Amino acid sequence: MTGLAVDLVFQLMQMTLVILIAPLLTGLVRAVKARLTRRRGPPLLQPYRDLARLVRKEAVVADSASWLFRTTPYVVLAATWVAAALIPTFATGLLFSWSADLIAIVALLGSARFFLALAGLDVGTSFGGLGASREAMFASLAEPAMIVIVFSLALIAGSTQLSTVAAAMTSGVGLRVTLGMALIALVIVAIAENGRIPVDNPATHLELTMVHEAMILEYSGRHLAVIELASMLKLTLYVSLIVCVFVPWGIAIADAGVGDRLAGAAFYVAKLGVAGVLLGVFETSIAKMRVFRVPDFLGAALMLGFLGALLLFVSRTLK
Amino acid sequence: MTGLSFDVSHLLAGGLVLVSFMLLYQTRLFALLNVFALQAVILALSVAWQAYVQDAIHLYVTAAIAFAFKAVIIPVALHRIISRLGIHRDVENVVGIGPTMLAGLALVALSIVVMLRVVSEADALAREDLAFALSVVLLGMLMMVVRRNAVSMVVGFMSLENGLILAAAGAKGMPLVVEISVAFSVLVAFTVIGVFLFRISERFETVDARALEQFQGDRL
Amino acid sequence: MSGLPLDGLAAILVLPAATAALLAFMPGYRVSAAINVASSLLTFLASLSFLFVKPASGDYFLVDDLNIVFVVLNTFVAFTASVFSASYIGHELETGRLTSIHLRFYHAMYQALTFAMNLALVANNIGLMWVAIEMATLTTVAMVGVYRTQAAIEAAWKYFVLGSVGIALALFGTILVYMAARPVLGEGVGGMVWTTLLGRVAEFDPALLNLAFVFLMLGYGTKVGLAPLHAWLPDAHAEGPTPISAVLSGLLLNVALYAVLRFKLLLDANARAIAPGPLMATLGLVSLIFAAFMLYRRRDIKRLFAFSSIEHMGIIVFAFGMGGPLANFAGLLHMTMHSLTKSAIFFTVGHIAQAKGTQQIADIRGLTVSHPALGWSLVLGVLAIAGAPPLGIFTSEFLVVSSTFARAPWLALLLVFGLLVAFGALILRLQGMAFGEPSPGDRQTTASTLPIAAHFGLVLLAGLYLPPPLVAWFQHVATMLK
Amino acid sequence: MNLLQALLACDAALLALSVVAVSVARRSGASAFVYGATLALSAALLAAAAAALIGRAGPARLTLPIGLPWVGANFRLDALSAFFAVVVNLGGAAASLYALGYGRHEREPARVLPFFPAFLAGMNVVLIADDAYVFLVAWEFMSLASWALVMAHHRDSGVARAGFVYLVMASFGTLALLLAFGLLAGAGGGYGFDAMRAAPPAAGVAALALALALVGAGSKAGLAPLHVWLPLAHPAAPSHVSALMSGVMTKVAVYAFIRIAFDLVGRPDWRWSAPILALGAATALIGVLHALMQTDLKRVLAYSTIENVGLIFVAVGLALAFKASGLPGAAALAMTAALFHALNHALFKSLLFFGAGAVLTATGERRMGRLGGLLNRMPATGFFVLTGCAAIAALPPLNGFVSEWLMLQAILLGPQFPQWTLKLLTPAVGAAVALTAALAAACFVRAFGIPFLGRPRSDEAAKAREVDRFSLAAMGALAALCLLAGVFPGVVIDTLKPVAVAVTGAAMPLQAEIPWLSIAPIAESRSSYNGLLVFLFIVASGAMAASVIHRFASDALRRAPAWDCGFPDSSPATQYTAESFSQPIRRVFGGYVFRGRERLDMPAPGETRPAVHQLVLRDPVWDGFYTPLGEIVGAIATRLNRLQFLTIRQYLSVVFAALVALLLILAAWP
Repeated sequence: MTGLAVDLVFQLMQMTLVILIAPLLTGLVRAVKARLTRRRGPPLLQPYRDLARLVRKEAVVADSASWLFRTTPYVVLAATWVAAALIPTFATGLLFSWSADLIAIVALLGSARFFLALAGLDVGTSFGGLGASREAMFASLAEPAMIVIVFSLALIAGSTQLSTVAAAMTSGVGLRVTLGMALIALVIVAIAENGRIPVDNPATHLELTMVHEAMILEYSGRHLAVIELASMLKLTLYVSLIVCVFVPWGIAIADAGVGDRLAGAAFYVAKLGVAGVLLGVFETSIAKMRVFRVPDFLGAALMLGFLGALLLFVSRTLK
Repeated sequence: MTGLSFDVSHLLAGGLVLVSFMLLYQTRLFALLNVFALQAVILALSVAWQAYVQDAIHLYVTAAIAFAFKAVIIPVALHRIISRLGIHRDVENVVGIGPTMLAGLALVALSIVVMLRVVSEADALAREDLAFALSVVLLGMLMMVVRRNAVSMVVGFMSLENGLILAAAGAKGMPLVVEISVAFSVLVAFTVIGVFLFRISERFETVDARALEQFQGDRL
Repeated sequence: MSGLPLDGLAAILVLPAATAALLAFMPGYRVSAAINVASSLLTFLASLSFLFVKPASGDYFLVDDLNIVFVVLNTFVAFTASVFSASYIGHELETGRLTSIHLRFYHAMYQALTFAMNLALVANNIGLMWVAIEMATLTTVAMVGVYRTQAAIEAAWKYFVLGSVGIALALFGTILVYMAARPVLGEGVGGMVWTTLLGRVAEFDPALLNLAFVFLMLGYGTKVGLAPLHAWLPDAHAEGPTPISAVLSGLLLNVALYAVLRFKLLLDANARAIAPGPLMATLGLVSLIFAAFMLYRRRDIKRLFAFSSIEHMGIIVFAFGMGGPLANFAGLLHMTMHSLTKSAIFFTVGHIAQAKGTQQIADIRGLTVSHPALGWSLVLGVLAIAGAPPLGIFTSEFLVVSSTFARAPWLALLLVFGLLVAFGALILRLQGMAFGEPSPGDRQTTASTLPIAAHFGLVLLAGLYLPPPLVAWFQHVATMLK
Repeated sequence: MNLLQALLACDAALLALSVVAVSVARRSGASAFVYGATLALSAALLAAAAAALIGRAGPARLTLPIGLPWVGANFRLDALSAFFAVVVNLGGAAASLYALGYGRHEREPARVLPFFPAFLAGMNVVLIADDAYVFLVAWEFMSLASWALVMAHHRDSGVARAGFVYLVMASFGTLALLLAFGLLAGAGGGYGFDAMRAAPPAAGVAALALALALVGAGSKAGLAPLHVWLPLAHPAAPSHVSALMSGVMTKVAVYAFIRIAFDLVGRPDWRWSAPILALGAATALIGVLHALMQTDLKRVLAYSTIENVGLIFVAVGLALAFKASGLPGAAALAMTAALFHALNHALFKSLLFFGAGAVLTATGERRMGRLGGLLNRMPATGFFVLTGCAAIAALPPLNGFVSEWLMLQAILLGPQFPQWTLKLLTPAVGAAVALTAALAAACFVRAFGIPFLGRPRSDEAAKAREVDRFSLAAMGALAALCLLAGVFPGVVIDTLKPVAVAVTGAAMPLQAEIPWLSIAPIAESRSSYNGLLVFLFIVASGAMAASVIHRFASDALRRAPAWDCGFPDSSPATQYTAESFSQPIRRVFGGYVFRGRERLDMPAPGETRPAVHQLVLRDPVWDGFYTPLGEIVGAIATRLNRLQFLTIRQYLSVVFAALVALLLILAAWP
């Protein structure tokens, strides 16, 4: 019972950690990009301030909006957060980790996107529809790519259970070409899913280039805050997913001592920092592509993932 | 059966086939009718001969019917129809005479070939007779097919029937020959009456069989 | 002539003959119609007596399990058709398509036809059978032409010429059979008695038998309406009075089919002769597929169903051609069901033609709206004839197809192909006639719907439940047919 | 009286009801009576079937002295039949309940009432038939009844064509099944299923029979390329019938295939599964892509039915392959996935068709281009439809996700195949399934967003009213079931256990033993999912976030005109439409799948005519196969038709030719 209690505590810790650290990660990326473009840029903690400000404002809702428009932000946040909670950030074998596996995580993010797209259509403006339809197109390619990546990971680790996967990775499966493919594919998917350059530009409000921003154009006040928080959380989620699968070193294996877990947490934060810097560098070093180039971009991810899965299907069988 | 009787019946049967050929190359309706009358006479003779050979009385009846009906009544009737209706007097062929004759020859050959396969017949007579009868039948049908006028079609039908009677008569002791010949005379009568009907009811100015198909049911 | 003391056999022959003679001198069509019905009913009852006491067969007449099926079916449909015609034909008088003198002729001919068909069915002497079938042909010719319109006379003429040629061919075949029999059976009547022939046929000359069968198949096949000998059938159906169309499809075709079957049995019994099965199966299949395609371009509703008769005759002949207990059973069942269904359909069509005042399919629309009863019975009938369960024809088609596929897959595939093509055509026309905006013309009809109901009732029953005695009977006949 | 007898009695009652309905159909209150009766009877059937499924009684047999004389009418109730009977009558009961309200708006009840019970009876009898004859009679009867229901609105444009195509395809399928049974029965005519089980055919014959069964059942289920009738016929029928046809009748077809493939043809061969897998995947993709392009709400749903049928066949094919490769456990998993998805699809597809029917009643519109903003006008309907859309888009924690998750788990067992073909085929199929799922999500964002969200695009939509209580009750019940099946999947899986055992000879591990109601297909370390926890997490965290914000920060709210980046346009015409929403996806896939062409007719300056932007989508299946087929038949018919108009002389020559030909044959005979 105490074990259970401890697990519960750590699970809650992990959930709070990700949601607390998410804005910081975004802030870090922004800061890095500002530095690289010779701007001073906003301070690291600016995202927290933005959120706080937005939350305090009154929310303005379009006349034509329905109840769906107002509930969507919370649904999106909840789905993303639950997905994030399932990812072993600093310790595997978390309490809830077996309540859903990688496929479920993908599906949870999918439901978040589903409702966001609906919200985009709800007000009945051209931009909302534009964002929703483009998002749907991206997703229709990104999701299958994600699934085939899951295939490869599952076949390597012999499980779709993320904790098991991470554990298997730490136990050292060695370097494999399929892993490389999966990594590249996963990065591409992550970029697309989070609406980063070159797929989308989180900073723009230039009509023709908006995708994610266009969907949430009508949001304001606390609703906007919740959605922003959710997207920050999503970024963190993907980063920690990549981290825990491909650089799992230092992660605390299940039933590890408290010390290990704290160490794991430290490791984790460090990894996030590195990843954030890398992302910033990447984004500044590349230009945004046309909307109808994106399918090719994602198609590449799909192909890579599929290739990897195919190799594994013919090369090995599950225990 | 003696050789003589064999030869006679053979001769008559052969004559029947010959006349069928003559029917095929007639170009005038009247001539056609005369030739047909001739065929009917020969048929009557051969049936009578069969009656004598098999001394089967009922065959005499058949012969009589054949003579009276086909050699006299029908030709006369058709003569009158033609003159009454003022049908133009020459036979319209679909196929030229030459090809028709060739086809006829082929048919005769075919019927002989088919009959030659018959092995068990004790006396060759019936077999030969059958071969001739079959060729008469086929020639009659050929005539119905290659001629346009209703009259020549009727004639063709009747010569076909002559072949049947020949076969029936040739079949020793076949019952119902008389009945059958009567039944057939009825058929023929219907045909002729049919031709009359169309004239009387003033529906067709000509008995050209084409006129009978002016109305085409559900043509598109 | 075995016992002409009044047994059922005598009854089914004498009754119609006598009535025909009577009706020929009977003025006033109502009375004659009534007599017509009564006599048909009595004939039917008399034929039922066969089921209990089978008359002894002689040189001229034969009553065995095979033709009892045909006789009973024939007399029954003749009866229902007479009921329908009694209620229908008056309308023709009103509309002036017929005069009372024609009606007298019509009724007399009706009975004469019944007589001829019964005679053909019970004849044991192949010559007698031939005479009877010729007579049936002539009577129907007369009835097809009874309207004396140009179209009717053309149809009658076409029917007459083609029919006579068929008759002639059949006669030649009959003579050949005798010739084949003579060396074995000696001269005299014996050579034409079917039962005697069947006894010794094994010793006959095969070549003559083959030749004979070719002529008989073509001769009687013309009557059955097998493609390519079918040309007379659609016109005769379309231009004659509707009750006659029903009789033609429901009865006359069966009679001719019966003749073919008898001679098939003869050939089957001679090992050295060519097997008749393949020839029949081929002709049947050709008729089926040909008729199926012809259905698509029909404009006249009665012609449509005439072609569907050709199609079904094709199926039946195919089944008998395939042989084997299952296929023969299916063939018998299919023949029965087709007679009932098709005649019922023609009754319905008669009503429709009266109601809409036309036979053109294009002018018949939305029947289920304007005349619900008629429309839905048309739907039922077409579905039945198209082989939809739970109606009888589905059962027989089920048996034919499934039994064939196990033996000759390719034939079965062709069969199924034909069925499907025909199905498509029938449904296409049906939807046009039964659904959509109704076309003008909503006269109420005089004729009675009783026969339709009776027939469909039987067909539906057969689809759900076949009484064991009937099944046993059919199975026995099926084994008899090889 | 055992359960089988009970089922038969209810079916008989349904038939009797349809006969009664003929006579009373025109009276007022007839529809209430008929649908009430069907509701009661379906409920009874449902109870009996469920009892049979849960009671796990051995197969019950019954023979009636009707049908084929020497075979009789055989009936058999085993786990498989029971499960599908549950599915069918669940849908039937829901449809009846819905129709209690919806049926009132029927223009010509006399064309619907008699056939509705007959349709239900037909489907039920197919499931318990135990010989080929009864099976086919019931099968075709089901088709005919549904055809009559499709023709109910025979005056509307396009209905006649739909009915024609439907009936011809149905009869094609029946004939294919007939041939299959003919093969299995053999020349002896052993039409009883027991006889077929007793004498399994040789491998080649079995393969042929299976192919025929695939064609026959597939044409009814909507398997590409035999699916063309489905999007025509399903929308044409009244909505509660569409729900039955889409949600339930396709399942009957699936049943037929499983029955033949796993029960009657004997030992399976892995080669058979490859085409099934390929066809299933192709069907799923084609279906969902077409669904994305449709602008008629009910056609969207019909095409998505094709997609789901494809998914089910993928799972069935996997089960067949695993069984043939001697992996019963995996086979059980795949089969469970298939059955689970069949159940789910029955639930949410019926729900969605009910929703479409409600929209139709409220606005008289099916075209999405004329709808919009309905969520404000019909909140309850909107909510239920939203649930259905989320479920069919496979979003956790709803039921659609669970079955697709099981499917993916089964695919992940692909490496165990000994055959290279399957090793290579499985991941491809998996990718196709994933792609389908993603596209389905997009499709239902569109299918819900365009009609229910945004601003009304027509007055009808603006004036829509919420529908009656019965309809709402039916939709609500189905929505609740979607949620329950998603939250407690373990229960469903355990209920399916006897079916899986009967069909594949093995079963998934008992889920009830796994703590906290989570499910694990093979082992918990491999993969597990807990719908309940996910559901609770989402609710809890969402509620927490909301309450915290409302408590400690502002909860002030102001209504204002839409901002729309500073250029708000009052006209609803400026909204994204169904077409424009799917335009990006069309540009990605459309080229291959639809040969889509966009024609822009831009008037020169000064011209007064409006600019026209036209979109032309074609269906390659129609263009490539069905249209030519129809043309060929027509051409042959026209050719042959000339033979009808020859002269007597020409007819005589035909007869003459036939005679001479036969004589020649005789002459040439050896």
